This record gives sequence, C-alpha cells and structure tokens, in this order.
Amino acid sequence: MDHLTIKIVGPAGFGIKVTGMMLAKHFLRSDCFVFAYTEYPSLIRGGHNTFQVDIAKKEINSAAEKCDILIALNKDSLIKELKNINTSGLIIYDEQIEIDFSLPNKINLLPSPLMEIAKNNGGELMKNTVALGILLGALNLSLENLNKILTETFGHKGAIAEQNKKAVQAGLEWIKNNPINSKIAAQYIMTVNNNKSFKQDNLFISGNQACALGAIAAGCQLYSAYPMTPASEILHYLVAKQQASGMVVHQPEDEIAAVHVALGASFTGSRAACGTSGGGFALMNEGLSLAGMLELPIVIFEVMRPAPATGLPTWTEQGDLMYVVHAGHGDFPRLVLAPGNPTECFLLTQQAFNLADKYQIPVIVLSDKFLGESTYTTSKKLFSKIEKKARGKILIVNQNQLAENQTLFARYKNEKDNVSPRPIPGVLNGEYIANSDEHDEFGLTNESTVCRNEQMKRRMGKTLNLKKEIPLPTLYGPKSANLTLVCWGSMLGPSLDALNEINKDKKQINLIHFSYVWPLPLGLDKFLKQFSKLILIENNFSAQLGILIRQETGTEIKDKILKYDGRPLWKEEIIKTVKK
Amino acid sequence: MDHLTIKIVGPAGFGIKVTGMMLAKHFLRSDCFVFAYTEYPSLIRGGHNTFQVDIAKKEINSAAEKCDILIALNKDSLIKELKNINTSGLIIYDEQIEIDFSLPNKINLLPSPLMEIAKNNGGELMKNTVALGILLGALNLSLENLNKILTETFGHKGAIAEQNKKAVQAGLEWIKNNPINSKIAAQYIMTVNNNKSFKQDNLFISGNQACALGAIAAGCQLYSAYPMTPASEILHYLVAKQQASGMVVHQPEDEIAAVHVALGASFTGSRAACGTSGGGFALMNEGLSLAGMLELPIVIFEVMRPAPATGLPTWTEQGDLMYVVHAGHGDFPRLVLAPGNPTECFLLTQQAFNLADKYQIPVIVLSDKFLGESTYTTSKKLFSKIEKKARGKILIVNQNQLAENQTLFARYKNEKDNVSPRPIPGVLNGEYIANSDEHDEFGLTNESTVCRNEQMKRRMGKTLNLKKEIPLPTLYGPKSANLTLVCWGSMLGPSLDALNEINKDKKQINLIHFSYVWPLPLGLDKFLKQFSKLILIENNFSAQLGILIRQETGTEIKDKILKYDGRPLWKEEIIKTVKK
Amino acid sequence: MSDLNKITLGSFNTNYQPTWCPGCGDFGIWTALKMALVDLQIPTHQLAIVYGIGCGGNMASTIKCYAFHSLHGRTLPVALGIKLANKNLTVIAVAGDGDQYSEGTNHLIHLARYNANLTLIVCNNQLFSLTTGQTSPTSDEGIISKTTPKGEVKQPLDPLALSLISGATFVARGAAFEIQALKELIKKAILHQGFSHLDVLQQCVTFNKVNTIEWYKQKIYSLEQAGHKTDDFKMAVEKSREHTKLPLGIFYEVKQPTYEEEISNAPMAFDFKKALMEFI
Amino acid sequence: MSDLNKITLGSFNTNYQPTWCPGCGDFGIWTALKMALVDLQIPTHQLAIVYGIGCGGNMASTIKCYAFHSLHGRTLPVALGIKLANKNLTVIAVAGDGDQYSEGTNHLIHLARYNANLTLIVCNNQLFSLTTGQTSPTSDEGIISKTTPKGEVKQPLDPLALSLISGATFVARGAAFEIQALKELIKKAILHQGFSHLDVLQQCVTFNKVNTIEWYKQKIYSLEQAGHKTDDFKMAVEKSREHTKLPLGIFYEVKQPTYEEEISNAPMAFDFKKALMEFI
Ligand SMILES: Cc1ncc(C[n+]2csc(CCOP(=O)(O)OP(=O)(O)O)c2C)c(N)n1
Ligand SMILES: Cc1ncc(C[n+]2csc(CCOP(=O)(O)OP(=O)(O)O)c2C)c(N)n1
Ligand code: SF4
Ligand code: SF4
Ligand SMILES: [Mg+2]
Ligand SMILES: [Mg+2]
Repeated sequence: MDHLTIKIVGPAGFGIKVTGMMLAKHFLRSDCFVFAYTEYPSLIRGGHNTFQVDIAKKEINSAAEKCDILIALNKDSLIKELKNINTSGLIIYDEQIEIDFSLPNKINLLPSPLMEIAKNNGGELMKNTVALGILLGALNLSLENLNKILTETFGHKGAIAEQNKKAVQAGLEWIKNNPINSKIAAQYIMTVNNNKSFKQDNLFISGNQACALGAIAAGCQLYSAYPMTPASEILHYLVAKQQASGMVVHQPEDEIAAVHVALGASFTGSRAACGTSGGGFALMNEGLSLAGMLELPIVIFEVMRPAPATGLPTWTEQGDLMYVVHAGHGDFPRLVLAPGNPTECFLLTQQAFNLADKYQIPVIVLSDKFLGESTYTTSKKLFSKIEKKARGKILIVNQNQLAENQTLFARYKNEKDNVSPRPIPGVLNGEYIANSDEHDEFGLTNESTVCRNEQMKRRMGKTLNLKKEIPLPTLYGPKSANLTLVCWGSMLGPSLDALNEINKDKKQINLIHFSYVWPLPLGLDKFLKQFSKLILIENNFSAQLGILIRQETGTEIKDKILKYDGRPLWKEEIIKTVKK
Repeated sequence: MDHLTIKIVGPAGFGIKVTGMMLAKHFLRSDCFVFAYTEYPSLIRGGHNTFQVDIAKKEINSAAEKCDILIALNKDSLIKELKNINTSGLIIYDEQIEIDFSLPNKINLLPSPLMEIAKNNGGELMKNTVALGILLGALNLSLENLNKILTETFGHKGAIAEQNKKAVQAGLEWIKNNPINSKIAAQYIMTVNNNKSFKQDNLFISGNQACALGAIAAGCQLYSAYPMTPASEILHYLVAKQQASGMVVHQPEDEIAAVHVALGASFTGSRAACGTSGGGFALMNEGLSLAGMLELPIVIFEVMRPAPATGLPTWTEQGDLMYVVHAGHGDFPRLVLAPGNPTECFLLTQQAFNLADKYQIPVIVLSDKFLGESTYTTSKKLFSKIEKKARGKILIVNQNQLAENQTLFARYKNEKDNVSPRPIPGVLNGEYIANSDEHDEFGLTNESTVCRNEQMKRRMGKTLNLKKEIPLPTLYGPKSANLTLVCWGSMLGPSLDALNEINKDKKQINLIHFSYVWPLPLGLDKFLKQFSKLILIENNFSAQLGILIRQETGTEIKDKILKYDGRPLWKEEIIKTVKK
Repeated sequence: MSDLNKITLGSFNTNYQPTWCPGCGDFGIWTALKMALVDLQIPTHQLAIVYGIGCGGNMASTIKCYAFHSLHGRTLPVALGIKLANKNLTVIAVAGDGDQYSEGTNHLIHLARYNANLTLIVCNNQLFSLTTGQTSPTSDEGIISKTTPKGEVKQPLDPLALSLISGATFVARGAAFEIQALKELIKKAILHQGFSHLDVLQQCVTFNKVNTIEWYKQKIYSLEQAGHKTDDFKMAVEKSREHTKLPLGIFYEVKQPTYEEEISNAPMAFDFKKALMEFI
Repeated sequence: MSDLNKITLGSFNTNYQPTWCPGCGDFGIWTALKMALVDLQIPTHQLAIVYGIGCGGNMASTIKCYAFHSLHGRTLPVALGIKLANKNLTVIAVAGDGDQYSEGTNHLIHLARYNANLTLIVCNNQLFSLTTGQTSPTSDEGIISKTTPKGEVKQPLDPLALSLISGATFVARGAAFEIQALKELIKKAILHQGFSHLDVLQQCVTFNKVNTIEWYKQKIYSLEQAGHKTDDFKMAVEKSREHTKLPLGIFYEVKQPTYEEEISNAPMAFDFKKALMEFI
C-alpha cells in the first residue's frame, strides 16, 4: 500500500482526537506523509466524532473520501460510517456490537474485546487506546516509538501515560495472539521506517497553528480575540506562548472590543492582530472601516465556518469571501489573503503584517475550518523562513521642529505612492489626529471638496499599487493542459491531490490557485486567457471567487464544482467530475 | 424666468432651514415646483450652512449647481458662496459687510440693513426673516400667503409667529421704499400664482418622510432605531406619529439591539423595521445574517452618508451599495431597493414589506442624505396608492393536530416556491424553532449533509424567483438614443433633470434608472444590449453599480461620471460631460 | 391537543435529546424550567423562549414552544422585540454567562432599565464551555483555562449587582443542582410583572474542575432562611456582591410599570389625508 | 520645542477652533482638561486622547497630542489597546453620555473590571446632542425630546454606580461649569493608577432646556465638604445613586494592580527551533 486511511469514530469525550494525533505522529516519525482531518458536532460530549489519518509515502494535501480501516467505538458511529469505507476495507470494533444490519460486500471485520481489555486497563475510556494497540500489532508498527509519543503526550500526567502504555500493550498482545485476525489485517500493512530515528524534515501542523506561528514570526505584539470556533486555536496557541513571545494576548468582552483594542495598539506602532470567524467578523465591520479611514495597519484572521448565522459552527466552508472583500461602509482599500496550506499560513501571515504596514491598510487572512483545524505534513525548512519585518513609513524617531504655522504633523499628506509617513505616540513633533471624520493632512476635521477628493484619491490609489505588487495566482502542474482547475484558499489541498492523481500517468490537467484573493492582480485577465478550459472548485454555494473574477475581468467561469454542506471537497469528487 | 434658484447661507443656529422651508412652501402654494437642498457641517452652531430652494414651472428633480439669488447672513458665508452664483446673480446681504474682496463681474449687489431691522424686530436671529421680507417684496410675492405659513410654522409659539411677521413686514417695507433696489431685483421675478387658493395637487416632502409614511402605509408595527444622521428623520417622524399610527417605536441602546428587537417582533408576525446609516448598518450585519438563516422578514432603511468610518456625517454618497449587497457572513438571499425620489420611497417601502413577507427575507431600502433630506415636489395622488398588504405564507390561525410522530410544526419544509409556511406565536400546533444553527424542517439543529443541502438550496433558490419577479430598470426619455445614462437610487433626480435639459430641443439621450439594485433582474443583459452607448452616473468612488452589472452580466460600462466629495452630482455636471 | 388539556412535562417534548455531558448542570435547569412551566400551566403556543449560543443555548431544540435560538449575546433584544410586539406571550430568555455577561452585557444593563415583562435565566458555569473552556466575566480570579494558563487576572463581575444597579425589578439566584428550589424561583420570576433576572449557578463537569457541585454546596445558603428582606435594595446589592458565601433566592423584588405598557399605543387607523396636509 | 520646555496652555493649541455652541459645557471641560495637563506637565507627544463621536468628541481637533477620534461608543477599547501596547503614555478617553452609556456600555463595564491605567471623562449632557437632541440613558424620566415627544419613560442609569459595581478603582463626578474643581478632579483621575471614571455634568444650551446650569447649581454639593470618605464603597454606591441632590467630587478610590502590569510580558526572543519541535 502506498496510501492508507485510518479513521477513528465515536462519541465526543472518548479521546478520539488524542488517539488519532498519536497515531498520526507515529506515522510521521516513520518518515511518512500524514494528513489528519477531524469532524465533530457543536457539543462537548456524545454525538458522532471522527478523526481520520491519511498516510502516504509522498506528499499528501487532503483527506480521502473513504477510509481503509475504521475503528468504531460504538455501534451508532459504526453504522454512520459504513458508506465511508473503501471496498474490502477493515472495521475494528468491539465484539459486543451486534451486526444486525447489512454490510457492504467485501468488508473485513475485526471484532475485538476493546471494552473488556479497556476495563482491565483503566476503564471504558481506554477503548480507543486498546484499539491503537491492536492497530499497532496488525500493521507491524513500532511499540517503542509509540510509547515515546505516549510519554510526550501524557508526560505531565505520569500515571496516565503508564496506563495508556498498558492498554496499548494489551491490545497489541491480543492481536498477536490471534493469528487469524492478524492475517486479515495484513493486507493493510504499509512498509514504513520502524527505526527509532527518523528524518525530522517535516512538521505536522495545522493551519491555525501556522497562522499563530506566523504572527509570532512577524513580531506581532498584541493579539486580541474573543473565542470562536474554528478560530480559537490561534488564540490558545498565542496565549500558551505569550511568555516566550512577549506578545500581549487579550480576551476582550466582545469582538467589537477585539478589533478596537488592536487598532489602539496599532496606533502606537505595535503590530497588532485579532481573530475570529464569520459572526465575530460581522461585529468587527465598523472597526474595519475605521482602520480604512485612519490608515492603521491591522491583521484580522477570519477562519470561516458555514453560515449564515450560527450555521454549522464546527464545520467548514469558504462562504465569506465576498463578505470580507466588501465588508465595512464606504470605499477603502484592503488586502485579503487566503493561504492554501500551513506553509502559506505561516508565510502569508508574515506577508500580511508587512503589507499592512507598507500600505497602512487592514489585511484579512482568510482561512477556514478545514485548513485551520486539519493537520498537514509540511517541510520544516519553510518554517525557518522568517521574513524581514518591513514596517513601511513608520516614524519612530523624534521629528524636527514643525514647519511654520503648523502645530501638527502632516500625517496624511499626499505622497507619490499614496502612503504617508506615520509617527507614533512618543515621537516628538509627531502629534496628529487619527480622525474618523474626513480630515486634512494633519487629521483635522475637514469637509471641503478639495480635501475629501485628495484624501479619497490617495487612500483608494493604494489599490492600484497593490494590484501591481501582488503576484498572479500560482500555477501547479504542466504549463498547458486541456483542463485547468481554479481554486483558492484551503481548496488547494484536495485540488492538488486530484491533480496529482489524474496526472499520474499522463499530464492532463493543471491547477491555478489564488492565495491573493483581493484585490485581484493586474494582468489576471491575460493570465487566465492562457488556459483553454477553466473549472472552478469552491467550498461554497455561489462560486464567490468566480463572481470576483467576473467582476474584475468580465470572464465567467461556467463550469463549477461547488460544495456547501460543511464538508471539504474530497479529491475523489474532483477527480470524478473532471473525468466525466 | 422659468427657473429660479434662491440660496440662504450662514452659520448654523440662525434658522436658515426654517426660513428656507417657508420660502419653499410659499412657492409651492404659488403652484410652482420646488426642490429644497441643504448642506450643513456636523456641528450644531456656527459653520457654513446652506439652504437652497429651486423653483420652476415644471417638474424639477434636483438642485441647481449655482444660484440666482444668494442671501448671505454673514461675510464668511458670502465669500464661500461666490463661486456658486450664476453670472449676473444677485446677493442680498447686510450692508455692514465690507466688500473688500473681488467679486465676479456681473454680480448684482443688494446691501440691506438686515441687522438693523432685525434688532428692532426681535434681535439678531431675525436677520433671515427680514431677508425673507425683502425677497418677498423684490419678487412680488404675496405677504398674506407667507403670513399664513408663518402662523402654521410657529403656530404653537404664538408670540414668535407675530415677531416673525413683523420682521417680514419690515423687510418688505424697506425694499418697497427703495425703488432702485427693487429695480435690480426685478429681473429675478418669476410670475407665480399669488392667489390665496392653489392647486394642492403636490406634496413637498423629503425621502425620509416618504419612507416613514411608506412604513405606516405598509402597516409596520414596530420600528427600532438608534439615532444616526441622515437616517434620524425617519425615526423622528415615526415617533411623532406613533399615537396616530399605533406603531411601537423604540430607541434601543445600540444598533445591534435595534436589529434584534425588530427580528423579535418579526418572529411574532408583526411587520418590523429598523433604520440607520452605514456605521450603524455595520453593527447590524450579524443580525442581518440571522434574518437570512431564520427567514424572518425585516426591512432595514440604510440612509447613506460618505464613509469610511464617521466620514462626512452630514453629507451624501452612494458608497454602501456593494456593502449592503454582500453584508453578513455566509450566503443568504436578500433584496435591496434604492428609490429614486420620495414617491418611490413611499411605494418601494411598501413593496419592501410585501416582498420581505412574500420571500421571508431581509429587505434593505437604500437611500442617502441627498434623497433623504432633500425636499421634492411630488404628486399627491401617488401617495394615496396604499398597496395591498400581502403577508405571504404567514399562518395566523390555529393549526390542526400535528402529523404522527411530529412534535413540532414543519416551518422549514421544502416548498416548490422555496418559501415555507410560517406560524406565529399564539398559533396552536405551530410551535417550531427559529434556529440560528442549521436545522431541519422543524428547526431542530441538524448538521447532516442532506439537511444542509436541502435548506441551503431552498433558501438560496429564492434569489432566482426574485430575479424573475423584479422589474427591469426604468427607462426615461426616448426608447432609442445615441447615449444612455445609467444611474440608481438618488441619482435619478439630477440625471432626469440633465436628460430633460439636453433633450429640450432634440431627443438625444435617454436614461436607465435602477431602483431594484439587488438581485439584478433576469434579462438585464439583453435589456442593456439594446443601448449603444452607456454612461454610468454614480455618487461614489468606485462605480459600484457598474461592478455589480459586470459581475452579473459581464458588461463593463467604461464611461463614468463619478463624484464622491459629499455633494450630489449636479445636473450641470452631467450635461457638461455628456455634451463633450 | 386542545387548549383545555392539562399541560404536563410531556407537552414540552420535541423528540430531540439534550446533548449535554452527563452530569451537566444544564439538565437541572432544563428540568426545573419545564416543571415551572407545568406548574404555571403555560401553553406551549403562548410561550416564546429565546436562547443564546453556548451549551446552555443548546437547550433550544429540547423544549417545545415558539423557540428562538438567537445569536451569541443577543437573547435580550430579541426577547424585548417579541414582548413589544405581542404582550400576551410569556417570554423567557435563556443565556450563558459568556453570552449575557460578556458579549451581551450592554443589553443586560439596558433591558434591566427598560423593565419589560420578561424573564432572563442565565446558565452561569463561570466559563465559556461550548468553545471548550475559556474564562468568562464570572470566572474567579486565578482560574486556569485555555486563555488563562497562568490564571485569570481580571476581577469577576457581580452580575446580579449589575442588574440591580441598572434597575431590574426582580433579581434572584438559583442553583442547577437544587431543582425544586430553582423551579420555585423560575415560577416567581415568570410571574413577576417586569424584568426578572435569575442567575443560576451551574456546574460544568467537563471544563470547570474548580466550581463543582461540592464547591458550590459548601458556599450556598438560603437568603430567605437568613431573613433577607426582598424589598431592601441596599441589602440586596450587598448580598449580590458576596463571594465567600453564595446566597440563593430572591435578592430584590419591586413593582414598577412595565416598558411595554408605557410604550405601546392602541392600534389606530392612521389618517393619511390629514398627515399629507402637513406637506402642502 | 524641546522636551524640557515648560508646557503651557498654548502647547496644546492646534489652530483649530472648537465648534461648540456659545455657552456649551464642553468649553469648560476642554479648558479644565488642558489646565490639568499643564499642571501635570504632560508633554503632548506622550499623551494619547481617544475621543468618541458626539459634540464632546468634536474636541478631537482642538487639543494637540496623539489624538484618536474613534467611533461612537468605542473610546475605551481603543484606549485600552494603546495602554497595553505602550504603558508609558498618558491615556485619556473623552466620550459623551450617548457614546459611553448607550452604545458603549459594554466596554465601560468591562474596562472598569480590567482596571487598566487610563482615565475616562464623560461629557454628560443627558442627551444625544450632535444628532440634534434625543434622550440618552442618563436623561431623566419625563424629558421631552425628539424621540420622546410624550416624555421619556425609561428609568435613567446611574453611570457611576455602574462602574463602581463593575470594579472601577476611581470614580468621580465634576461639573463643566466648575472649572477649577473639575481641573483638580481630572488631575487626580489621571494620577490615579488604574481605571478612573469621571462623569461630568455638562450643560447643553441648545437642546437641553431642563438640565441647565441653574438647574444643576441648585442640586450640586461637594462630597468632600459633606465629609464623604472615599474608601467607603457602600457609601460611594449610595451617593452615586442620589438624584434629588447631585454630589460632586471623588466617590471612591482604591489601589489595585493594573491590568497592563498583570497581563504584559517582557519581550523575549522566541525560540522557533524549540517551538517547531512540538510539531514533530
Ligand atoms: C459573535 C460570536 N462570537 C463568538 C461565538 C463563539 N461562541 C459560541 S458559544 C461561546 C461562549 C459560550 O459561553 P457561555 O455563554 O458561558 O455558554 P456555555 O457554553 O458556558 O454554556 C462563544 C464565545 C459566537 N457563536 N458568536
Ligand atoms: C454607530 C453609530 N451610531 C450612531 C451614530 C450617530 N451619532 C453620532 S453622535 C451620537 C450621539 C451623541 O450623543 P453623546 O454621545 O451624548 O454626545 P453629545 O453630542 O451629547 O455630546 C450619535 C447617536 C454614529 N456616529 N455611529
Ligand atoms: S461542557 Fe460543561 S456546560 Fe457544556 S454540556 Fe458539558 S458539562 Fe455542560
Ligand atoms: S448642541 Fe449642546 S452639547 Fe452640542 S455644542 Fe451645542 S450646547 Fe454643546
Ligand atoms: Mg458559560
Ligand atoms: Mg450627550
């Protein structure tokens, strides 16, 4: 096998995620590429939760639609997942579950005494760990390596680590003593590096974690966020690291406060960010417009989930693109970045801070639950690329005497590149008014035509410069092809995996990925015209990138693969449609 | 003369508006068409305020760029307005103002003892009333009719009315006793009906007042709004009439509350609305998305002003179109109406309530300061057109027993027209959950693919029906022409006046006006293709309707007349550009 | 079912099972609320309950009535809109502490001041639980959570003191694990004509390992038994700020005109002709 | 100007004239604030003032400093962001009663609880004035305004009581027409280490024809002269709820650790290598 998909399913509160993460890490340390994807309802206990680990020998960027091995912790979950198992897949489940329902034809069953062994090794909650042991034995994986991971994971709770080790051991022994079962499982064995040492070239990291690391790398000094799934992990990571990073991390009373606290910090010259999902972003809209007027750099992480309203709070969608592009009253420039994987999360977050500073505008990093909460295998080297912090026209040293008759600094004066020098509090002779009313160059309220026109032209003029600076979308695959997939943000993963699969034998298709989604770059029209047949891949109802492309270039992409049920597009769905 | 423009200017707090309104009414009652436009800064006293009255013998829909007669209450204001007076215009001002600045060549001056007369007739604040008297005399207008208006205006403050009458009388006498001055003024005389009786066919009404009347006509039962210029007048009018209309009018703690109070009322089956300007609308975005999810009808008045942020709070702009069209996280249907004049405000507001009910969606009535606070002469007959209140699929009578195994009413069940029956609290067997989480037909939380797809398809399916129902834009002028103006909302007025002017001799151009701005109607593409040359007229920076048209039809309108300095486009600007 | 049938616990059944963790205090609040509705014989179709977003808000699918599962923090303005539009409905808001004391504090203050006749029940587990455990404004100082790994440094709010100061006319505290007493409090809160604020101490067995039932049981006592007078405003404020011990029961109760009475107008036929004359 | 030069009233000049109505109380607040800044010799470049939107907020263009004219209701979170990012600045928020007690109440409650070292000055004219006169949460019952033609029916808020209950560590009231006393209060508020809330009775000569200077003068008295102890929390609450008379001065003052001290971390070189090892 060169691709193995293992899925653990059961009610919330049974440690499915921890078990899955340990399994994934085990494969990572066996020099495999691993992708972890999780689904869970918006509740804390019970319900149907899944954690899927995809393992491959080469690059892998998304989760498979169906799994090879299903570990089902209860009957409900088993039944729910039947349709998601590959032909001749394997189900590991508790022998007490009665199979009184029909099964797909070639399915292999491995009923095992999960509960019994668990009860003897710490209680029912150990069921998943027992299953992990069984899997270890069935797939010939290194116990020693897993034990190391167990210690790392539960290290701070010594007794728990030991208990887990015992449960794993017991599961492992059970399968070893059951040669028939071992034989069934044998077909799923993937030859991996079972040595203690491994390459350590790759990280196993989520989009949210990478965004958080990107903010630290960018020297973000203040992060203010009100918890909201699926953005909370950025906050949790930054809080956990605050002592090491020196970042001020603030949980405010609401999202309105979150954005305004960040704007206050930005005013002082600090790099500042806030983060939320769609509903919280809605509450930040007035502040976003304020950032536009004051020309204060700020970075907002918007980790999308299906909407409208509360929607499907723990699921995924790319449904807020048109919203973030147009959010806030009035015309003002902004930049929207949509990273396609954790590496881009890390790099583009730094880019976000740099461009926010350079253009003195708000920048939105648009991610989603699929990217934010899935864990990707990604090159460690790329994470040592800390970008230079380019602070733009910030003035941090005392200024000379002001010009005659001037009592304030000309913070908003006209400049060729439309960006004016920005002194920060503490700088002598830099005093000005960051004024939400339309203002003259000093920030003084001014309602005249001349002044309004000048300020609007300057502010809006930044968009053209941005359009010139930002890159064209990235092309993956051959330069020319019969068919070109077009996607943005998190849909890079499944699209790329589909491309790799389809092009395995023959180079048939290629892929355009937008990670700079607003403004669209100059020359996009010409760029797109190179490709004979475009097909849009979006995780939303109305093909929002398609609308943006049409609005900017006139080109309508008529073929679309859209999905909006809270699940990401699977590469298999793309492949199927493309092959038609 | 068949068109006369009189402008009164001076610092705030000098009763410029009241005087101007009385003057305007006087002309209205002389069977003229009158248009009143006012400019004022965001402060309560001082500054430069203007009130302009345009008078004509036939339909008039906007303010002229320059005036014929300027009444300047102080020197500052006089100087500021010099560039806005027509060649050989007349300036009425206080004789104590020293003309130590250069004047346009052919300007006529009428220095008059405004202050002196005012002091003898109630004090400095009477200056404008004295000027009114002078004007009355100069233009041969009926004193009797004006006195009647004075009584109506100050009726509740008897003494004040008398004082004003005396001041008018004194002004009038002064000019009558100054034949030289009378002669200068004579060239501005417009023959009007000076009888006591007049036609009474027309109303003199603002867009805000017409929206408020429209809400009353639609049977709106609850209006909740936080004060915000230029939307406040809707609130003030509705509050003033609450006893007569029976409407509940609530001033909540903030705009977030405003929209949610309206949603709560809508849930009970009441017609409900709220109103604000761009910044307040930003705060309503999350609630807007909630309305989308719950399928609760609601009407939101968004009276635009120049943004971003606080912007130019007392000026005008059409800068929030793209915002209201895309506001709120996630995909959900909405309708955006942009009336072009008070008649449309009145009719489309009723339409807004009907369509909100029919489709169970949020409807935004998009107005602006120019439309909202300018006073138009408009046919009274059109205001007696109270539309039938079509409440759509609302269920107000008790329902039969629920189907077996059902404990709740299937409020969100699939229907051919995508709109499901909506019981209201109090209806037996109508209980359901208006659930902001994605839900099944009963409103129960449901995260399944089947359910999400079904609900999304149904909700979003309404847009297509809407696109079929709403009319194509209105065509003014000849069916075919060399050049076609394209505008929306409040720009109808200046565009129409430009059209009438240009076509006076020869039918050269025509005009397309959008009052249904979102969604755009089916067949728009074909409709637009009829016209050979389109030119966009928008009161914003980025030609937002143009973007929408391109996004929906692919057609890019390259020629544009745009203005974004807080002032409306003047017909003269349109004429000048078109004639080039 | 006809209007005359007796309302039982079963009347509120929706066939949807609560999704709370076993042992969660929300079960107690849910039960007490339904028992109170039964005792008061409030018909499901005359009842509107507005829920916030949080574990407590997830109660929305589990009580048959006209339910409105609103947004995080926004229960109260929705509830007000319902009441202003239809005075005959019994209107209840069910929110979490994050909901009502963080995102929605503004509405709490002002609703208390308006005094519309509705009842607010707050499932106060001193934590944001549905988002997997961050501190809330009622978290005690020093509490360790996902957002306070070094312990919370912010002072906690006294929510009942807040609404007292803001003009609430009925202020009480119950506990999720004292179901009978809680039921009685809910009944009184509903019967009160005006804004009633009922804060409920609620154990979160999954994330709050400090404020457990045992912890609460050591701290609670009955105001009534302690001889507290519910018309003594000053004492009510003092009691609502107690931390070493946690008083349960009614802190304060007073009769005031309700907002909906004061604000609403008899529906009238608007005389358009007359109104238009103003514009001539 | 060098750092060493003496700071005078002229130092704060921006060449922009205030646009208030003649006789407006905002003139008094403006003057007292500048006098306080002179007395404290706070250099303009070390000073950040955050303004709300309203007549009071229009002060923004008239005092030289690093000024931040924010949005309606949002002074406090902006001020907090400034303080958290740069502890060395003197941070003051100037808001209106509509601003702070209606749109921005949520922030008031929570800022009081966080106790960051900043000063809030509220120009309280008991009305929304810039929007031409609607009632605000501090309008008295019965007040006639554009939105209350029949008189206000809502109970007014006691803003100082609110912030006291929410944990504010310095709470005071001044009057716009008692400039010397106001200056002293502003100085004390600025010098206070922690959140200071100063409510200022401000006449609006244009729209508020009830709460005039004369009206106020009949009601005010000095807390200090009345022997009020500023460490007596209960008495402070009581005084802050007085309506028949209006006490001026410091209601309450207490020393507590500031939020920015508790929350901020020494800037450190983040060890990326070590951090990345967690992901392997
Ligand atoms: C505007 C907005 N911000 C944030 C969230 C995310 N969110 C959901 S529940 C919750 C907190 C829940 O805490 P609480 O109200 O105390 O309820 P509990 O889960 O503790 O019962 C938050 C922050 C949201 N849904 N909407
Ligand atoms: C979000 C938002 N809502 C409403 C407004 C309109 N607005 C401007 S000033 C103001 C009220 C001013 O009242 P207050 O804060 O008491 O200041 P005052 O004018 O009385 O000094 C309002 C509602 C706004 N600018 N922004
Ligand atoms: S997480 Fe806590 S509050 Fe939420 S259901 Fe579980 S126990 Fe209850
Ligand atoms: S309206 Fe009132 S508050 Fe505003 S400037 Fe005039 S007097 Fe002052
Ligand atoms: Mg909670
Ligand atoms: Mg005020």
